[in-house]
Amino acid sequence: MLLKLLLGLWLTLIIIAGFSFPITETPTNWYDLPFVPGLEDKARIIFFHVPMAWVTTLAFIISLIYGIKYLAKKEIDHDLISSSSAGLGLMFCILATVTGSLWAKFTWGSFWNWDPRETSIFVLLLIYGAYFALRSAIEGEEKKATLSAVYAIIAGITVPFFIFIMPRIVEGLHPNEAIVSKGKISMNRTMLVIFLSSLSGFTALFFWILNLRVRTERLEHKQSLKGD
Amino acid sequence: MYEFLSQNALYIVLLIVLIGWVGIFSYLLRLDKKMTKLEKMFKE
Amino acid sequence: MNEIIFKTEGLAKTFNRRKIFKDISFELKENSSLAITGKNGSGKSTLLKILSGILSPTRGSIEMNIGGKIIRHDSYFKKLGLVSPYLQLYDEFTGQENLELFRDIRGIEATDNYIEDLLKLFKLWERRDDFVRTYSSGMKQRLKYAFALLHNPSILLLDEPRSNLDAEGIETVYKIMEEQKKRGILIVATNDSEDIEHCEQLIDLNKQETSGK
Amino acid sequence: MRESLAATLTIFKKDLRSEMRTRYALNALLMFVITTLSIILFSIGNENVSPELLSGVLWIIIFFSTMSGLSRTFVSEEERGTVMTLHLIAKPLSIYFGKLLFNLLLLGGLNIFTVLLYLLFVSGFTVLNYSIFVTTIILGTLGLASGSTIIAAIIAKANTKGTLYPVLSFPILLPLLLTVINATKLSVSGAQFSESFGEFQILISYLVVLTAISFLLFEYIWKE
Repeated sequence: MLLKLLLGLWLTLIIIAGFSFPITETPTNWYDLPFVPGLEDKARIIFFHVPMAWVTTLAFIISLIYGIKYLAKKEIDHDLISSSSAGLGLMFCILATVTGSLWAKFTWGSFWNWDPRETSIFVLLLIYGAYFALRSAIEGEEKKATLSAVYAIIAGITVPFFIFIMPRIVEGLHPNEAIVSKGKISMNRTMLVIFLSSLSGFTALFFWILNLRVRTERLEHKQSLKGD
Repeated sequence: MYEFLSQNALYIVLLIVLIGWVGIFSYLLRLDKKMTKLEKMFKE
Repeated sequence: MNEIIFKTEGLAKTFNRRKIFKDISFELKENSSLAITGKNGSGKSTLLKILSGILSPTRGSIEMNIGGKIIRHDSYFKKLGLVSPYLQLYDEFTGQENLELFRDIRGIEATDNYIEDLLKLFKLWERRDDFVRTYSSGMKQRLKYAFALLHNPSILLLDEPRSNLDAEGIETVYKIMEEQKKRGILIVATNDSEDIEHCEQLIDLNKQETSGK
Repeated sequence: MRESLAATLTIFKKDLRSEMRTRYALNALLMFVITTLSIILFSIGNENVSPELLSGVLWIIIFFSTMSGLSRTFVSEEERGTVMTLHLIAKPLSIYFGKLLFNLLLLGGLNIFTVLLYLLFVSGFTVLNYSIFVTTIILGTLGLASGSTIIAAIIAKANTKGTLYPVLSFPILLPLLLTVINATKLSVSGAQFSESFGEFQILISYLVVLTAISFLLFEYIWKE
């Protein structure tokens, strides 16, 4: 309980710090954030958007691990964790996409630019979408668990290919590369601390929500066994 | 009024986000408590 | 003669969180037979599918031991034959083509003579060059028997052996059942008392379920 | 081992013979390609479209014809209920590779047809480096067959097969599609063969990784 309250406080402080610490050209005070030309206040998104994208990836990896575990042991509990994690991942994926897209509108001038990051989150969105489309199309819990785990593994295995592919096509697709690289944020210590705290805070938040989801699923599972 | 709002836009956003976060957080906390209670009920 | 042992331990299958059956354990040696009975929906067909290696059980294990060698799960199909209402043969091939196809895929050495014998035994010889899609349900059922016996299986699994057959067909099936008992193991899923009489052991899936609780 | 190989080949032959008899996939697929191509020709009209853009369009045709035909091998077995029969006569391994081989032949033939029509009728599309182009088509066909066969095996067990197939396949085939489109662009812009090595490396590793993982996972799909 205490831990959860601490997490609440932790993220509250990060939100306050992330929004209110002043951005100055020459950071002198401990609370000063560095000025990034062309981004100004818009640089603050890094404290919230990047953790969301990170959680999206983390959720997918956890879903994948438990999917493999399910295939090995056929323990339906592993599928509960796997699908819950994927569900949360989809939610965070949508959040990350929307926040990123809004930010891109104000920084790059359009909602979508097919920048490498945008493409990778788009692919994750597609995979999550396909994963749940598949789940809803299969009857029988065991079959659903097996096939969706297999699908997640196959999809997961193709994702790393984008690392090699994106640099090859990014020139043709992405006119804003210059801004992205110019806008590469050189963080000072304050910024880094807030960023890392936010990353850890979001990770903890994810595990908490995941835990809640898995517990509800387990209860439902138990209930359906009793009702038999 | 409008001037005040546009000059302090950042803090207004901060306020909105904070309210949203506190709402989500307290919801999660209540859900957690309820789950613990339900799990106890189920064990009996 | 190679000794055949077929045994299961604590087999259970759940579907959609619902237990279909649990704790199915038996051990069959050569020249023995088992009847599996139970109401509709009690999981007879599912159990046969699991025994033949088509479905994997939720819990429990199956062991097939022939001549002191344990057979790997993915090779069960070489040692066992199955006749089931759920089984479908290829409509776009003729009866004979179906059998030849199965022989070739299996990689067994059933001669053309043997296929001829089987087709004659099941009264399909005259219609061997017709497409299976033109067969009546009784003829399809008889072709399934030819399919199941093609490789002289050590273990023969029959699901509702009498379905769609006339008196003469049933006669043939009983003869096959008797022969199978001499050659190996016979497992029959049925609710017909006459079928059950041909078997020595009996598992009632309904009682299983009540005794399990 | 030799036994499995023989079974693989026989399953392949069986599918081939069955297809020759029923023509479930082939006729419809050929018509599909012709229909799509004519729509594209109508919409191009007299416009001057760059060959780079046309390389993308070529793969759109190929992708969607793959999506409309290649699931049949597994779906038809499932729909007709012959899956159990297959279970009883061969190992999962032989079945997977037999089906893969059949899909490969079907897709290969289809792609040759598509590419020939495309080269003949789409006037703006001129290939400057045929060695890149042909290699891309071959590697693309192999990768596409591998990816779509394993998804077809999954889809056969689901309820809504038709619409789900492209939905599931797209994220998995996307790396392949991006790379083949890129390589095709290189072939129409007159690049040297060595310039497309990177693309070919990606295509080959994609093919190897996907076939290996399908081979490992197919048994789980097949036995549910």
